Amino acid sequence: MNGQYASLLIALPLISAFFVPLIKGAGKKAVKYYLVLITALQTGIAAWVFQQVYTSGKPIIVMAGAWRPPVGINLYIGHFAALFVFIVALVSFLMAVFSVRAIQVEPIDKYAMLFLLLMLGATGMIATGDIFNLFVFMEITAISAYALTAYNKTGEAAEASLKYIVLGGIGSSFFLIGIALIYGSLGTLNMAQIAQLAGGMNATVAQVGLALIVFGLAVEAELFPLNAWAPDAYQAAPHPITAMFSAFVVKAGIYAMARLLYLMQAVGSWHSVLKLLVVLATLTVIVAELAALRQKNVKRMIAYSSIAQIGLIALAFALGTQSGVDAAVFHMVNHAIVKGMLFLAVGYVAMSLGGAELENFRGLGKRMPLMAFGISVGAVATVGIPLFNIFWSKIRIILATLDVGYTWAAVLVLTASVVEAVYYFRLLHVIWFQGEGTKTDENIAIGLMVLFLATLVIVIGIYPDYAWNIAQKAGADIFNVADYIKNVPLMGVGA
Amino acid sequence: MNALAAVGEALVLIGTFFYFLSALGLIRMPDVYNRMQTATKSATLGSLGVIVGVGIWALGTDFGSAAWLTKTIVIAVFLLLTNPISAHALIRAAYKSGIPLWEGSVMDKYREHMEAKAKAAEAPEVETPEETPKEGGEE
Amino acid sequence: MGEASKISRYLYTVIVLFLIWLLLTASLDPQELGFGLILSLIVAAFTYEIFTTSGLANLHPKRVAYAIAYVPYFLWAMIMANLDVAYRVLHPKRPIRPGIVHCKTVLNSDVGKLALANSITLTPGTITLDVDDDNYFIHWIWVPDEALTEKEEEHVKAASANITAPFEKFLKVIFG
Amino acid sequence: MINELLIIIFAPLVAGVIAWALDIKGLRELIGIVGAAVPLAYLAKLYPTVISETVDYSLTISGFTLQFQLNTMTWYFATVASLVGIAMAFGMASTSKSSYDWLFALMSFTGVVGVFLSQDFISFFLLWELMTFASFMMVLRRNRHESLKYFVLSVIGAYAMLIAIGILYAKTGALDFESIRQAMYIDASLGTMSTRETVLVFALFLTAFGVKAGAVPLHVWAPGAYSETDQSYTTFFSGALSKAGAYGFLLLYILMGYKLYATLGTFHGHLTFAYIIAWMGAITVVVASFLAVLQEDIRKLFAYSSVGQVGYILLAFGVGSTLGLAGGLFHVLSHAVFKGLFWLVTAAIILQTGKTQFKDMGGLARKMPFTFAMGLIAVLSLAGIPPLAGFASKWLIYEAAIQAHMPLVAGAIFLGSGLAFAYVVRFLYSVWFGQRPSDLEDVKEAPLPLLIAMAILAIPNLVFGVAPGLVTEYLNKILGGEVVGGDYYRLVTPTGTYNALLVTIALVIGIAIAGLVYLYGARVRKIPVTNTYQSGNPVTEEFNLSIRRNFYRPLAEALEFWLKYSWDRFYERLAGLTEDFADSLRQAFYNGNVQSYSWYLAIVLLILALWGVL
Amino acid sequence: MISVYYFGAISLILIGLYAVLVKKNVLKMLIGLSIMETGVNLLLVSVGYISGRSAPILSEGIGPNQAVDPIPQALVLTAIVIGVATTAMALSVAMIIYERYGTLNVEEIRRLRG
Amino acid sequence: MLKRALAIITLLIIGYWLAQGLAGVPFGEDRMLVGQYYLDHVKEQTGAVNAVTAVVVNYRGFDTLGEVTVLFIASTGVGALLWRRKKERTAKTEGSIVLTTGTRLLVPFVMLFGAYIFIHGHLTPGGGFPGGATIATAFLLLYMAFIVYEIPHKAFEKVEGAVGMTYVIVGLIGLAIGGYFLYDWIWQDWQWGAENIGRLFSGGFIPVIYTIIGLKVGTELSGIIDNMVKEEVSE
Amino acid sequence: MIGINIYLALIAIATLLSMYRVFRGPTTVDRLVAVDIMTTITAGLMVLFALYYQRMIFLDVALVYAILAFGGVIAFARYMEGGL
Ligand code: NA
Ligand code: NA
Repeated sequence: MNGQYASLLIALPLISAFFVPLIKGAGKKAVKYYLVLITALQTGIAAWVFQQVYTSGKPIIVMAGAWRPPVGINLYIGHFAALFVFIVALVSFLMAVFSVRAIQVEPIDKYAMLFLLLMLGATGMIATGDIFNLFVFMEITAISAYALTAYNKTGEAAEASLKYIVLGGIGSSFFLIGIALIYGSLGTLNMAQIAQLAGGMNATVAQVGLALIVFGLAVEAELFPLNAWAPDAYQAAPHPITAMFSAFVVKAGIYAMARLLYLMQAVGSWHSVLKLLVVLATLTVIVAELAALRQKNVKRMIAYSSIAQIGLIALAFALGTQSGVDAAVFHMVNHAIVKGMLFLAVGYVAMSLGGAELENFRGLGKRMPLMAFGISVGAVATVGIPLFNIFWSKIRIILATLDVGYTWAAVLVLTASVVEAVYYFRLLHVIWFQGEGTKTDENIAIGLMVLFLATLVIVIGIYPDYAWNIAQKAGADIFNVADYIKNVPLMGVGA
Repeated sequence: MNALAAVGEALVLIGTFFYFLSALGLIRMPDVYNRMQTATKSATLGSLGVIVGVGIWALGTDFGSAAWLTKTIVIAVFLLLTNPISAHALIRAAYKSGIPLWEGSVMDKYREHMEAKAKAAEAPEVETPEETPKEGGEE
Repeated sequence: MGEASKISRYLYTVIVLFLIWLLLTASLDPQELGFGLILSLIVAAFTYEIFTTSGLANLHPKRVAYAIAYVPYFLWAMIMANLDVAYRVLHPKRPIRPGIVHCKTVLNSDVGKLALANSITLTPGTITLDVDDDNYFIHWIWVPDEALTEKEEEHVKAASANITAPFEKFLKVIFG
Repeated sequence: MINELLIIIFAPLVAGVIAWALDIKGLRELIGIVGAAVPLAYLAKLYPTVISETVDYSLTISGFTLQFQLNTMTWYFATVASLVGIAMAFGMASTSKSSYDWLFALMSFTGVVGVFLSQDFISFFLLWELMTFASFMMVLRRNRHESLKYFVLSVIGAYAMLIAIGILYAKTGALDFESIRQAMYIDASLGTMSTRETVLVFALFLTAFGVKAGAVPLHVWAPGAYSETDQSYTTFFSGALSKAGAYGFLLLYILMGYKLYATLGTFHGHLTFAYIIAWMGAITVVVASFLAVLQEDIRKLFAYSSVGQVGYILLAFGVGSTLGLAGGLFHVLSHAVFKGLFWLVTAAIILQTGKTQFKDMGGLARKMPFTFAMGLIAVLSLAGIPPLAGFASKWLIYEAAIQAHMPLVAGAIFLGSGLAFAYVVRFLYSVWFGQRPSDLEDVKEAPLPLLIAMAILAIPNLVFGVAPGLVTEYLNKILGGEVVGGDYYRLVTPTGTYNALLVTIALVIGIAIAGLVYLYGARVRKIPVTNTYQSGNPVTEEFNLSIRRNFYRPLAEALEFWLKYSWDRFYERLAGLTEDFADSLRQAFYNGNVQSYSWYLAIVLLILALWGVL
Repeated sequence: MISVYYFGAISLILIGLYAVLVKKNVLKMLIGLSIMETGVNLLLVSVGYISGRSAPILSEGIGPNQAVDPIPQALVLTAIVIGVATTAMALSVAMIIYERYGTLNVEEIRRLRG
Repeated sequence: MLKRALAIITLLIIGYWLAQGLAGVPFGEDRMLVGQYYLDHVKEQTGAVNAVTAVVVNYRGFDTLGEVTVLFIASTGVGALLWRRKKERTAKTEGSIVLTTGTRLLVPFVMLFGAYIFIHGHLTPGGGFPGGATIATAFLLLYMAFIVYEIPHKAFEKVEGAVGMTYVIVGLIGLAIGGYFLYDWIWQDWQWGAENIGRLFSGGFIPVIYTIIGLKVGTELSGIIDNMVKEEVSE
Repeated sequence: MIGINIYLALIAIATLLSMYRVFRGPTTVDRLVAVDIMTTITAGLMVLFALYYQRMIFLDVALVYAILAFGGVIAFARYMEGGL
C-alpha cells in the first residue's frame, strides 16, 4: 500500500469524530463501544505505519493535496513519529476501554468526540512537518484538553480548565509570535526548509524567535515554572484523560520542543538556549518531586511525579548530544507505559472507592490486589529500580548528563529522585501494610490492561534491547537534522 | 476629475465631518441618553455620506463600475436600517439596566406608563430608574 | 390585513432576496445569476415565514411609489436632524432639555412601526426608547413647552403631532 | 545451556519469584532453600577452575555490555555470601510465613552475589540497586519509618556511586572495571582527571560504600533496619549484604588505588586515601561498640555490634598493607559466619519467646540447649576468643595495624574488643542464665530448619578457627603472594605467630575442668534478679540496674555529653526540614491563583528578554 | 525606527498581558487574552505586508508582483478562528465557575492548590 | 500599586525585547519565498484568483482542516460543559417590536449574504469562516430578539457532523483518485473551470470546501450561542 | 484624492474621541454606545479603503464587518437589559 495512506492517521479520527453526532441516537453504550472500535482501528493503522517505517528504514512523507513541500504541508512520519503515533493510538485504545467504565458523566457523545480529537491533536503534533501546522495541531490538542479537563463540570474541574486555558493561551500566543518572526525572516514555514536556512538567519530574530517558540512549547511541555496548570488539570480531568495527558499529550509538546530545537541547531544562540533549558528542566524535576512529597491526593501526587519525569526527559533533550536524545526518547516510551498504567490503576481505584485521597488506598493490597500490584509495579519502576523499564532510561539520562559535564544537574536530579522514592514507598506501605479490607470485584478488562502494561514494564526491564533499539532509531530521527532535511523532498522554492 | 467624482468626494467629506460631530457629541453630552441623541444620528448620516459618496466617486474613476454603486447602496441601506435599531436597543438597555436620566430631565412618561401597567397587572416588580445604577460610576 | 398565502410570501421573499443578490453582485454573468437564484430559493425557503406576512401585496405599485417618495422626504428630515445635532454639540452652552415623552401611532403593521421608530430615531432630537402596542416612548433632547403639560392626553397629542405624525402619512400607505 | 555465572546470580531470584507466585506452604520453603543452595553448589563446582583461571561471561543488554567474572577474589566473596544465604534460607523456613519475604530475601541474595561477580559498573550498579531495593522491601513490611531511613541513605549512596560512575565514564569512556583500571592507572601520570574530580569521585564512592557498610556517620539506618525485619533475613542482611560495602572499598583500591595515591599522596607515611578509610573504620568500631553496649533490645545490640564489626573490615583495608587486606578479607568471612550465627540465634529466641528485651528474658539455656551452644560459639568467636574464626581474623588485623605503625588504630581494635566482651557477657548472662521469668516456662527448642541453619554457620566458625590456614592459604592466592605464612593450624606474620591447634588443646582441657567444677562443685543460690539493693536502699525504677535492665547505665551517664549528639537525630531533623520546606514550596508556588501562575510566565519571558538584551 | 504597525501589535500584546497580570476578574483576564491574540494577529499580518502592494487577490488588474504575501493572511484567518474557539471554551468554563463558586474573582477561585 | 508598577516594568522590557526581534524583520520589505511562489502559480495551479483562499483551502488545506476541527472542538466542548439534562432560555423580556421586526427583515438578507461570502471565497476576501460567522449572526439576532426562539440544535449537530465528514471524504477521494490526501481532484484531474478563472464556477474544490466550512461554521457558532444563552432547569 | 488626509484625520479624531468614551465610561452602556459608533465609523473607513486601493472586494469585507458588529452590539445591549 502507498505510504500516502498514512494520512488515514489523521483522517480516521477526524471522520469518526464528525460521525458521532449521527450515531448518538444509538445510546451511550454504543458511543463508548464505537470509541473503542475507532481507537482499535487507529492502533491498527499506526501499527501498519510503524511496521512500514521500521522495515523500510525510511520515513513516510505525506504530502497533503499533492503539493510538494515547502509549497504544501507535509507530514514527516519518521522513526520517532511512527513510534509515538503508535503509542498515542495504543494508549488511546486502552483508555477508550477504560472509559467504558470510567465515564458516567453526560454527554458521552461529546466526550467521545473530544477524546478522538485529543488523540488526533497529539498525532498531528508528532507527525507534522510544518511549523504553523504544528501550532494548529497544538491548539487542537490544547482546546480539546481544556474541554476534557472541565468535562466533569465540577467547580474544581472548571477551575483547573481555566488555569490551563489562561496559561495555554499565553503560551500559544507567544509561540505564534515566534512563528511570525521566523516566517518573517525566512519566508517559509516548512520545518525542513527552516532547518536548511536557519544558519543564515538574522541573529537577533533567530534568538528571539527560538526563545519564544521554546517558551510557548514549554508551557505545554510542563516545564517549571510554566507548569502550574498541570497538577490541577491532571487531578480534575476524568481518569482516562489524565492518563492520556501524561502518556502522550505532554510528550507531544516536549517532542515538538525538541524537534524544533534540533532543527534550529544552526542558530547562533542555540547553546545558550540549551543551557537555559537544562536549568529549567532540573528545576522542574526538583520542584515537582518536592511538591509530591506530602501530597495527600494520590492522583495529584502521581501528576507531580509525571511532571518530574517530563523534566528528566527535557533535561536529556537539552543536553544536545546523540546519547541524550536517545535516552530521552527511551524514557518517553517507558514513562508513557508506566504512567499510563499508574493513572489507569489509580483512576480505577479512585472511581471504585470514591476518591483518590490517600486514605482510600489503605489496605488496597487486600481489597483490590490487581490494582495494588499495578500501582506497585508502576511505583517501583518510576523510582528506577532495576529489572523495571525506567531503570534503563534513567541511568542513560544520568550518564548522558554527566558526559556533557552537568554534574550539578545530575546531582540535583538524583537528589530529587530520592524524594520520589520516599513518597512512592510510603504509598506502597499504605497500600500493602496499612488498613484492612475485604476483596472487592475488579473489572476484568481493566485488570487485564493493568496486567498487560505491568508485563510490558517488566519485560522491557528484563529485556530492554528491543525497546532500546527502537528508541535509538527514533532518537537518531530527531538528532540527525541533515537526514531530516534530506528526507523531505523540498522542491527548491527560493533556493 | 469629473462631476461624479466631485459629488462623491463632497459626500465623503460631509460624511467624515459628521463622524467627527458624532464623536464630539459622545464627549460633550452629559449622560448616556443625550450622548446617543447626538452620536447615533451623526454617525449614521456620516456613514451614508461616506459610503454612497464612495459609490458615486468610484463611478467617476477609470476603475469604477456600477457594482461599486450597488454594493455601497446595499451597505448604506443596511446601516440605515440597523443603526437606529442598535440605538434603540442600547437606549432601552440603558434605561432597563437602571441608568438614571440626566438630572436636568423634565419628564419621564415611560416610567409612569410602566408603573400604571404594573399596577394594572398587579405585578409588583417594576424596574424604575430611581434604583441605584448597577454600573454607574465605576472606575 | 390578514396573512397572505404561503406561496405569495415565499415568492415575495425570493424576489426581494434575488434583487439584493443582483445589487450585491452587480453582474449579469449567468453563473452568478443562476447561482443567486438558487440561493435565493433556498434561503427564502427557510426564512419566508418570519420575513413577511403580507407577501406579494407589498409590491402594490402605490406602496412602491410612496416608498420611493418617502426616501427624499426622510433624508431631508434626517439632514435637518443632524444640523440640529451639530448645533447642540457645537453650541458652547449645550442647550438641552431632555425627557421621555409619550406618543401614539395610527400604524398597525409591525414593519410600519419599525420604520416609524427608526425614522424617529434618526430625526431631530428623538430616540425611540420603547414601543408598546401603539404607544411610543421617545427620549427627546428638547421637550417643547406645549408637551410639558400635566394632562396625559394633551401631552400625547402634542408629542405625537411633533414626532410621529410627520412620518405617518407616508408610512400608513407603504406599510398599512 | 545457560551460563553458570548467570545461574549463580539469578537462581535465587528465579526461585524467589516462583515461590512468591505459587505461594504454597511447604513448597515455597522447599523452592526457596533449593534456590538458595544453587549458588553455593555451583561455586563449589567451579572452585578448581577458579584456582587456575577466571570464568567470564558477558552479555549486551540495552546497549550496555554487562560483564561477570569469577576469579579468586569474587569467588571468595560470592561463596561467603552464598554460605550465609543458604543458612538464611533454612532459617526463614522456620521464621517466615510469607511468600513476600521469600521473594525479596532471595532477590537480595541475587543482588549481593551479582554485585560480587560484576566486572562493569552497569551490572554492578544494577545489582547493587536490586540488592538495596530487595532488602528495603524486607524492612518496609515491618516498619515504614526505619525502612525509609534505610532506603533514603542507601539511595543517596547508590546515586553518589552513579555520579561517580558517570564522571569516570565521561573521563574514560568506559564502564568496565578493566578498562577503567587501566585508564586510571595511565591517568595517574597523565593527570587529565583533575584533583578536584578525583577527590569528588573518591568522596562519592566513599559515601556509596560507606552507607552500605554502615560506616559512621552513615550507619544510622543499620540498627533499625537490622531489627525491623525477619531475623533470619538479618543473618544475610548483616552477614552478607553489608559486605558489599566492604567489597566496594576493595574495588576502590583495585580501580583507582594508584590514581588516588598519585593525586592525594601520603600522610605520615600512609596512603592518604587509605588512611581516611582506616579512620572511618576505627571510629565506626568504637562508636558502634559503645552504642551496642547501651542497648536494651537484643536486636539493637547485635545491630550495633554488626556495624562495629564491619568497621574492623574497613579498618583493616585502610591499613593499606597486604596483611591488612588479608585480615580484612578473613574478617569478611568470620564476621559473616559469627554474626550470621548470632542473628539466627536471635531469630530462634524471638521465635520461641516472642520477646526482644533483655529484661524479659533469662535462664533459657536449659530450655534451648542447642541454640545456647550455638550462641556460645558465636559469642566466643565475636569476642575474639581463640580458637574460633573471629580471633584469627582479628589477630591478623591487629598484627597489620601494629606493623603499619598505627597505634591509635590498634587501640581502637583493643577498645572495640573490650566493649564487645562487655556486651556479649550481658547477652550471655541475661538471656541464657539466671532466673527464668515465669512466662518463659513453656519455651521449647527452636525448630529443626533453624537448627540446621545455625549448624551451617557454626561449623565454619569452628573449622576456620581451628584451622585458619585453610583461609589464609586461599587469601594468599587472592593477594598473589605469601602474605600470611604458616600451615593449616599456624599463622605466621612478620611480627608474630598464632598456633590455633595449641590453643584448642588448651581450651578443651580447660573446659573439661570447668565442667567438672560445675557438675560437682558450687551450688547456685536462687534470688530474684530484680530484688537488688543499693547501699541498703531499695533502688527506684529509674535507677534499677540489673544485668537485664540498664546494666550499663553508668556508662551511658558518663557518655552523656557525647550521646547528646546523635547522627540519627541530625538526619531526622534534616529530613523533617526537607519535608517542611517541600510543603512551603508547594503551598507558595502552586498557590491556586491563576494570576500568580500567569506571573510565572511573565517572569520567564522577562528572563528571556533580559537574557536577550544583556 | 519601528513601524507603527509593529508598535501597535506589540502594544496590544502588552496591554492584553497586562490585563491578565493585573485584573482580578476572570472575564477581564479573558478579555486580556483576546486582546493579546488580536495583537499577535496584527503582528502576523504586518510581518507579511509589503510596502506599496495590494491584497493578494489577482483580479482588478493586480498581478503577482503587485500583491502582498498571502501566507500570513491565511495564517491569521486560522489564528482568529482558533482564538474564537479558545474564547468560547473559556467563557463556558467561566460560566461553570460562576455557577459553582458564585464569584469570578481569581483570588477566590483557588480550591485546587498545593 | 506595586503590582501594577511591576507589571508595567516587566511588560515594557518584554516589549522592548520583542521590538528588538522585530527590528530584524523590517516592516514592508519583500522577503517572500514560498509566498511569491503562490502568487506566481496560484491561478494555474488552483484556479483561484484570491491567493489567500488558495493558500487556505488548497496549498495549506491541512491547516484549514485543523482549523475546522478547532471550531468543532469548541462547539463540542461548549456543548459538553454546558450540557444539562434540561435547559431553557434564560431571557426574561422579549425584545421590543423594533428589534423583533428588524430581525425578521434582516435575517433572510444576512443569511443570503453569508452564502454569498462563502460561495465567492475563491474570488473575494471572504470564505467559509466569515460566511459561516455571518450566518451564525442571523441566528444570534433571532436569539436576541425572541425569548422563545431555539435553533433545531439536534439537526444542527447532525449537519455539523455530516459536513465535517464530507470535508474529510472530499480529502479521501483525493487520496483515492490522485494518491494524496486533500488532493484537488476537481481542478487537477477534471480541470473544471479552467476556462472560467475569475468567474463563479472555478477554483477547483475551493467553493465546495468553503460551502462545507460555511455550513459547518454557521451551525457550530449557532450551537455555541444556543448553549450559552440557556441554563439548567430542574425537571 | 486630495482630501484623503482630511478624511483620515477626521476619522482618526472621531475614533480617538470614541476610544476615550470606551475607556472613560462611566456606565457600560456608555462604552457600548461608543463601540457602536466606532464600528460604524470603521465600516465607513473600510469602504474608503476600498476606494483608495481601488479594490471593490473590500466592500464585502465592510458589509461582513457591519453585520457582525451589529450582531455584537445587539447581543450586548440585550444582555444589559436582561434579555439574554
Ligand atoms: Na491562542
Ligand atoms: Na452599527
